[in-house]
Amino acid sequence: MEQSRNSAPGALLSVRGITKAFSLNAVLKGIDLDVGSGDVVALIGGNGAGKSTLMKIIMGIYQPDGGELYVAGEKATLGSPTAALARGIYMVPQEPLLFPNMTVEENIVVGFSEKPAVLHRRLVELMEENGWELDLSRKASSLSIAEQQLVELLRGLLRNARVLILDEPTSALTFDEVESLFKCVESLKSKGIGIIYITHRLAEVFEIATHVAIMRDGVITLSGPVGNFDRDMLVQGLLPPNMETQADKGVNEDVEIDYTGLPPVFELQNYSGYGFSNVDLKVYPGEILGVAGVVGAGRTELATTIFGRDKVLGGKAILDGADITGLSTKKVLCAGINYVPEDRHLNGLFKISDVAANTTSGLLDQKELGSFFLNVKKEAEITKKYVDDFRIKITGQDQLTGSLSGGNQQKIVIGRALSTSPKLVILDEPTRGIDAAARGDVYNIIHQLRNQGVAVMLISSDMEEIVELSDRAVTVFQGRINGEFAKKDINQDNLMAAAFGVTGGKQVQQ
Amino acid sequence: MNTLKKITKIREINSLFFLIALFAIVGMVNPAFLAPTTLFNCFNDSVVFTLLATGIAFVILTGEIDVSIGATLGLSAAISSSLLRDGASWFVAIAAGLLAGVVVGLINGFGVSTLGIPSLIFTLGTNGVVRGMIYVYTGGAWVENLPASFTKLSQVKLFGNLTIFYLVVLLGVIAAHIALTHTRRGRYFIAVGDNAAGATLVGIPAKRTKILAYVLCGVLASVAGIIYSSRIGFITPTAGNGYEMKAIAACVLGGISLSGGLGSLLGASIGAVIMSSVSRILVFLGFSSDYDNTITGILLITIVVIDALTQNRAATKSRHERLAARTGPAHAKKGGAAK
Amino acid sequence: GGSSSSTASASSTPAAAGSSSAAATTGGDLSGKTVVFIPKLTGNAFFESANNGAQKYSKDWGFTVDYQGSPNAAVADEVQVVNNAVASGADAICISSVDATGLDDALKSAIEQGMTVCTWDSDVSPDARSLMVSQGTPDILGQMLVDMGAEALTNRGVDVTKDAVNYCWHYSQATVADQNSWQVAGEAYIAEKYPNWVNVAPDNYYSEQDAEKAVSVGASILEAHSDIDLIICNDSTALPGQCKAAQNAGLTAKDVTITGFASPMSIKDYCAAGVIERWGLWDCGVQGAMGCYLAAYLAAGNTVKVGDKVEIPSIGTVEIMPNDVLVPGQETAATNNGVVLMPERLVFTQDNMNNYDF
Amino acid sequence: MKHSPLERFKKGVKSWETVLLGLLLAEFVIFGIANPKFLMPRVLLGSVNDIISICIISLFVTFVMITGGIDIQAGSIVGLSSIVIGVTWQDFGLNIWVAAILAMVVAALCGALSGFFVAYCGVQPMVVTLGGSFLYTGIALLVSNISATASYKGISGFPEDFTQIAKFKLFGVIPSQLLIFAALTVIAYFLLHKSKFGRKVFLVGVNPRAAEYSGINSRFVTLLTYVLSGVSASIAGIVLTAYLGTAKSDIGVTFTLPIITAVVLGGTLSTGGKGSVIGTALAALVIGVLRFGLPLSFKVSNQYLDIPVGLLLLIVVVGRSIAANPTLLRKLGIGKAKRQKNKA
Ligand SMILES: Nc1ncnc2c1ncn2[C@@H]1O[C@H](COP(=O)(O)OP(=O)(O)OP(=O)(O)O)[C@@H](O)[C@H]1O
Ligand SMILES: Nc1ncnc2c1ncn2[C@@H]1O[C@H](COP(=O)(O)OP(=O)(O)OP(=O)(O)O)[C@@H](O)[C@H]1O
Ligand SMILES: [Mg+2]
Ligand SMILES: [Mg+2]
Repeated sequence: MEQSRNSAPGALLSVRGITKAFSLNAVLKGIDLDVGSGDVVALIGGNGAGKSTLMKIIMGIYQPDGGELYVAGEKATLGSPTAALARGIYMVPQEPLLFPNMTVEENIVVGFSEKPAVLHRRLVELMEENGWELDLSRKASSLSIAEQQLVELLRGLLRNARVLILDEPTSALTFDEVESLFKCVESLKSKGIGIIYITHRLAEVFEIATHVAIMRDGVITLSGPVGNFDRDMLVQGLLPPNMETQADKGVNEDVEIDYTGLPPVFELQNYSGYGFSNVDLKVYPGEILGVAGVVGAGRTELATTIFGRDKVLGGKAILDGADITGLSTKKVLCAGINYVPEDRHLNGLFKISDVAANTTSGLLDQKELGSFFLNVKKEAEITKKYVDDFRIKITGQDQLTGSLSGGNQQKIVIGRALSTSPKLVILDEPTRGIDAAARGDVYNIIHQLRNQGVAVMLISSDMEEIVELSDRAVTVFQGRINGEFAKKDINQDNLMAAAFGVTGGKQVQQ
Repeated sequence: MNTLKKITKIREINSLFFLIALFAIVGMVNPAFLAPTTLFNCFNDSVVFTLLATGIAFVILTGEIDVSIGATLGLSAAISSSLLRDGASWFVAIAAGLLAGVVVGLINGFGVSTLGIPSLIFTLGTNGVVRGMIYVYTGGAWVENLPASFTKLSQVKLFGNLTIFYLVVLLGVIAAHIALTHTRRGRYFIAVGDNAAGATLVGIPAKRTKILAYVLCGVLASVAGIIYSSRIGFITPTAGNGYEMKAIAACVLGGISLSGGLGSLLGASIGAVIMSSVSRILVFLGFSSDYDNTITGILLITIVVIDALTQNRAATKSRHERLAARTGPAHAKKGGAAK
Repeated sequence: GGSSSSTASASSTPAAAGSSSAAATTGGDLSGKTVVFIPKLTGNAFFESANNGAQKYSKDWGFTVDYQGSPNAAVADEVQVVNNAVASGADAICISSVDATGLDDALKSAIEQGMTVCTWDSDVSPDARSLMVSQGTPDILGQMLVDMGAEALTNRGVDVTKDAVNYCWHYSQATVADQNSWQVAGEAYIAEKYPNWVNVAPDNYYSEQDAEKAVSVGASILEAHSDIDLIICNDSTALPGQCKAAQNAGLTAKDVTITGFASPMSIKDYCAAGVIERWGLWDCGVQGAMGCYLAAYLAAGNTVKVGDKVEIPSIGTVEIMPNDVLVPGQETAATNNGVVLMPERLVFTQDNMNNYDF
Repeated sequence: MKHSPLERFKKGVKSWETVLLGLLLAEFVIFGIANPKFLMPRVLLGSVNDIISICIISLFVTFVMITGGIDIQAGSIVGLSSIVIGVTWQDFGLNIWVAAILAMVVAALCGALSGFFVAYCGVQPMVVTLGGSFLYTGIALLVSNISATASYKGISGFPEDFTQIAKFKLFGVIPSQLLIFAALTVIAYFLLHKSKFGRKVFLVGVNPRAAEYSGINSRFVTLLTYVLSGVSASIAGIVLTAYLGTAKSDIGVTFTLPIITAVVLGGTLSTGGKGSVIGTALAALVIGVLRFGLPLSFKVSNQYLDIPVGLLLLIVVVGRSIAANPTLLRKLGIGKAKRQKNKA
C-alpha cells in the first residue's frame, strides 16, 4: 500500500490512485500509471473507459477527486494547464482544439515565449524533418480534421515537452503521415522523452509502444512491457470479463453478388463538383461499395455534394431512375439517400439534446412522427429500436448525447441515417475514433443493412476496413475515380497503390 | 496584386474603405461636409464611442459581451462631474470615476469568468443595477455647472482641428492595437475568444484574461464617461442610455465578430467613427430628421449584410479554389486507368 | 416664485390679477392628503425642478407629494405609474402626460375609483382630468420662442423684419407632443410676422434627449449651415447641447443666436461665456406646486367651476378658465373642470439668471 | 447520506420553472403581507395589463433565442403595428379588424426581413435586429407622417369593439389581456415543446449544421422564428393600442431590455439550444410583479426599479450557477476546502 502510493523510481511521471467522478458517474477509480524516460506507454481501452479524462487530469484541465501526481519524483498539484506546461507536460488532445480564426503558424506558436522568428525556423525544420506539408498562412478554420491533427502534433513536438501525451493522434491521419509520426515518436523516444500514446489500433501498439496499459471501467486491468503480451491477450483484456470474442471481427460470410443484369440503385454520370470531377459510379442494391483513398482525395466532397450540401458543377446523379442532381438535402433525403458525416461533432451530433431527439432528427419532415404535433410515443419507439438493435449504452432516452462515449455517439448518428429507410446509405469514416467493440457493432450494422438490400457506400481511409467489408471497391485519387476492384481483387496492396495514384506500377497520368 | 488582395482581407481595412466611401458620397452631395473642420469633427465627436467600442472590443474579442457599458459611462460621468462641481480635486474626481469602472468591470469579470454565467445575462443584471445607482447617486437630478477649466479641455485642439481628447484616445487605441496583435499576452485575448478550451490547453489563463478584458472595458467606459462630462458639460441620469448597443454595432461595423476571436481594436475605432457620424451625415445630406432612424437602420443593415456576404463569398471561394486545385488542371482527361 | 423677472411679451394673458376675492367653494382640509406627482420622465432637469418646487411648498401646506415616474418618457410606462398610483390608494394624481390621449382610460378609471386627477405641463383629454395647470397655450409659447429669438437678433444688429434670417428648430423628436405643438405655433407666427425669415430645415433637427447627440447634431447644424442666424431649441437637453456645440466651435451670441426653453441653471454658464443671450422657461417649481395644490384641494372635497378664483397660499390667486383657452372648441364640464394658466413665463438673461435656483 | 437534502435541493433547482414559480409565490406572499391591497383581485389582476406586452413578446423571442439568435427589434415593431392600425383605419378608412390584420402582416414582413439577413446572409442577429429596431422605428414615424393627424398627437377614437380587446373583463375581474396572454402561452408552449416545428427550432439552436444534415432547413426555421416574434410584437401592439386607445409610432421602444431580461431569466440559453416557454412566461410575470409590488408595498420609487430587477437577475443566476456547480463554492471559500482536506 505505502509502496504503491509513491512515485516509481526514475519515472518522469507517476500517477497514483487517481479517482474522478462526474456528478454520480465514477469515471476513474484509482489509476496507477508510470511513464519513464524513453517509454512509450500505449494506453488502450474502450470508448468511455476514461483515458481522455485521465489525460486531462494529468494536463491540469480537470482536477482529480483523489490521488496524487508525481512529476520527476516530486509530488505535484497541477491546478491548470499552465502548471502542467511549466513542468514539461504537453497533451495533443483527442478533439483538435485549434483557434479557427488564426493561421496555422499562429496556432502552433501561440503561448510560446520565444521570438517568433526563432519559432518559425524551428517549425519549418520540424516539418521538413517529418515531410509534412502544410501552408502555414492558412486559416485554421479551413483545415480538414487530418490537417488539424497535424497542427496539434506540431504544437506538441515544438514544445519540447518531457512528457508528451498523444490522445488518438492517428485516427484521422493518412498512411504516410502515420509513418512519419512513428518515426518522429522513435526519435523522441531516443531523446528520452516519455510518451503516453492512446489508440484504438492494436497494431500500432506493437509497432511503437514499449509498455502497454489497458483501461476498463475506470481501472487499469492490465499493464506491463509490451513484450509480455500478444494481440489476443490485449483483445481479451479489452473485453468485459464474460463476453464472447464475437465483436471485433465482423463476420463476412456472405457470398459474392452476381451483378449481371442487376440494375444499379444509384448512379453517377460524369458527376463533377468542388473537390472532384468526372465521377462515374454505380451502386447496386444489397452491396457494400468501398470508397478508398487517402484523406483529402475528395470523397467527403463527393458524398456531401450528392447529399445536397454543395453545388454540382456537372453531370448527373440518378437514384432509382429519378434524377436527383442538385436537389436540396431535404429532397435527397426524401428520395432515399442518407449520409453519416465524417465529422460527427460538427455535422452529426446535437450534443445538448437527448438521445431521442438525436435519433429522430431526420424524420421531422416525414409523416411518421405526426403531421404537426410530435408523436412522442412513436419517437420513443423508433429510438428504442435503434438503441436495442445497435446496443447503444445509455442511461435513458433523455440522456444528453454530449455525455456519451464516442462509439455510442456514432451509433446514434448511424441510427438516425437509417431511420429514414434509405435506399442508399453513405457512411463517411464510420469507425473513426471508436473502439474495437463499437467497431464490431458498426460492422454488424453495415452487414445487416446489406442483407436488407440497402446499398451502402462506405468511405473509409482505413484500408483494412474496406478490405474486410466491401463487395466492390473504388479508389479515389485527386478527385477522380482511378480504380475499381471486384471483391476478389480487393486487397491492401491494390487499394493502397491506387489510392496513392500508382496503378500497375506506373503513375496515373493527370 | 497579391498584396492588394491580402490587404482587403484585413477586415478593418474594409471598414476604412467603407468610411472613406461614405464620406466621399456625402461630400459629393454636399461639399461642405469635406471642409476640414467638419471632417475633423466627425472624428472629434466619435471620441466617446471610440472609447466605448474599443473597450467592449476587448470583451467581444474574448467571446463575451457587455451590455452594461452605457450605464457605467453614466455612473462614472455622474461621480466624476459631481465631485468636480463640488470642488474636489481633479485627481480625486477622476480617480473616483475610474474606480467605478474598475469595480463594475471586476464584478462583470467575476460573474462571467469565475462563476461562468452567460455574459449577456450577467451584464444585463449589472446594467440594471448600475443604471439604478445613477438615480440613487444623483437623486435623479442633473449634474450641471461643471468647472469651466474642466469643460474647456474638450476644446483644446492640436494640428488644426483635432481635439486633444481624440488624439490621445487615437494614440491609445493604436498602442493597444499593437500590443494586442504583436505581444504574446496581447494575443491571449483573441486566442481566448477563438477557442477558450484550446487556449487553456496551451497555458493561456483564459479566466484571468476574460476578467482583465472586463476590467479594461469598464475602465474605458469610465474614461468615456469622464470625457463625456467634459464634452457635454452636464450629466443627465440617462447619460449613455443605449450606447452599449451602438458600441456593439460599431465593433461589428469595424469587422469584429460577435462570436469572438476575430477583429481588431483599430477596426472598432473605425466603426465608432461610422456609427457616430450618421446623425451628422444626415444633417449634411439634408434629410429630414424624420428619416434619422430609417436611414441609420438601413445604413447599419446594409453595411453588415454586405460585409457578411463578401466574407462568406470569400470563404466559399477560397475553399472551392483549394478543392478545385486538388483535382488537378481543370477538365484534364477523365479518370485514370481503371482496372 | 420668480419675482424679479422680465416678463415675456406674450405674458399678458388672463391670469391671477391679484384679485383677493375668496374662492367660492366649500371648505375642505388638505392636510394629510397624498398627491402622486407624475412627470413625463424622471431624471430630467425640468421635472426634477418641478418636483423640488412641489415638495417645498407641500411641506408648508401640510400634505404629501409622492413623486413617481418612469425613467422613460413612454406612454405604456406612464400608464403603469398611474395604475400603481391608483393601487397605492393615494388621494389625487397630478400628472404631466407623455401622450395627449393614451392616458385617458387609465386616468378615467382612476377617477372612477374616487381619485382626483389634475394635469400640469402637458395635458390629456379634458374629460379625463379635472384641472390643468398650463404654462400657456402653444401659441403663447411658440410666440415666446420666436420673440426671444427676434429680440436677440435685434440686439445683434439684425433687422428682423427685413433681413433674410436663416433659422431652424432643434429639439427632442417628432413624437413629443408639446414641443411639436410649440414649434407648429411658432412657425405659424413666423410666417405671419416675419415672412422674410428662411427655415433652412423645415423638418427640424432632433436629438432625442440624448446629450451627446444634442452636441453632435448641434455641431452639424453649425457646420452644415454656416450662414445660420438663429437656432431655436425648445427642449431642455437640446438647448444646452446646442450651446456647447457653439462653444466648441468658438461661436458666440454675436455670431449665431441660440434660444429656447431650459432651466436657468443649465444654461447660465453659457450665458456667462457669451454663447447665448436669452432663453426662457416658466417657473416649473411653482407650476408643479400649483398642480399638486389644486389636486389636493379638489381631493379634499372642494368644488370649483369656471370663473372661480382659488387662493393658493404663498403663491397667489388663480382663476379657473374654460378648457377652450388651450384648445379652441373644447368643452368644459360644469364643475371641477377647466384650465389654470401660469401667471407668467420667465425670460432669462445675464441680468436675472442668478436669481433662480432651478 | 449527509448530502441527500443537498442533492434533492439540486434536483429541484434543476427544474428551473419550479424555482421561478417559487419566486412568484414568494413575491405574492411578501408583497401581500406588506400591503394587503396588493392581493386584491382587481389590483393584482389589473397590474398584469401593464406588463402584458412584454410577456407576450418574450414568449416568442424565446424561440429566436433558442435558435441562438437575439431579437432587439420587437419593441419597435410594436410601435409600427400600432401606427399601421391607426393610419390605415383613420386615414385609409379600413375596417379596424382588417387594419389589425394588416399590422400583423407588416410585422411578419419586418420579422422576415431581419430573419432573412440573419439566416440567409449569415449576419450577426444582434446587429441585424439593432438595425431593424432603428429601421422599424423610423418607418413607423414615416407612416405616421402619412396621416392627417400630426405624428406627435397619436390617433385615437377607436371603435368600442376594438378597444374591448383590452378592456373586457371575464367575470368582471379577469382582464382580457390576461386571457390573451394565457392563450398565447398555451399556443407557444405547444408550438415549441410539442410540435415538430418546435423540435426543429431546438435542433437548429443546438447545431445548425447537424440540423441541415438531418434534412432540416435550418435557415428557414431560423427565419420563421423572427417572423413569429414579429407577429407576437404586432399582437402586443394591437392589444396595447386597444388598451391605450391611442395609436402611436413609439409606444414600444422601451420594451427591449425587459423582454431580453424575461427570456434569459426564464432559463433560455443565450447561446441557443435550450429554453422553455413556461420559464419565460413565469420570468416575465416575476419581473412584472416585482415592478408592480415594490412601489405598491414598499414605496420604492419607480425610477429605482432597475436596481431590484437587476439584482434579482444577478442573484438568481449566481445562485443557479453555484447550485449547479458546488465546487465553485469550494474554490471561492478556499479556507473551507482546506479544512475538508485536512479532515480527509
Ligand atoms: N466533462 C464531462 N462531464 C461529464 N461526463 C464526462 C465528461 N467528460 C467525460 N465524461 C464521461 O467520462 C467517461 C470517460 O470519458 P473519456 O473521454 O475519458 O473516455 P475515453 O476513454 O477517452 O473514450 P474514447 O476512446 O471514446 O475517447 C465517459 O463516460 C464520458 O461520458
Ligand atoms: N473551409 C472549410 N470549411 C468547412 N469545412 C471544411 C472546409 N474544408 C474542408 N472542410 C471539411 O473537412 C472535412 C475533411 O475534408 P478533407 O478536405 O480533409 O478531405 P476530403 O476531401 O473529404 O477527402 P476524403 O473524404 O477523401 O478523405 C470535410 O467534411 C470537408 O467538408
Ligand atoms: Mg478519449
Ligand atoms: Mg473525408
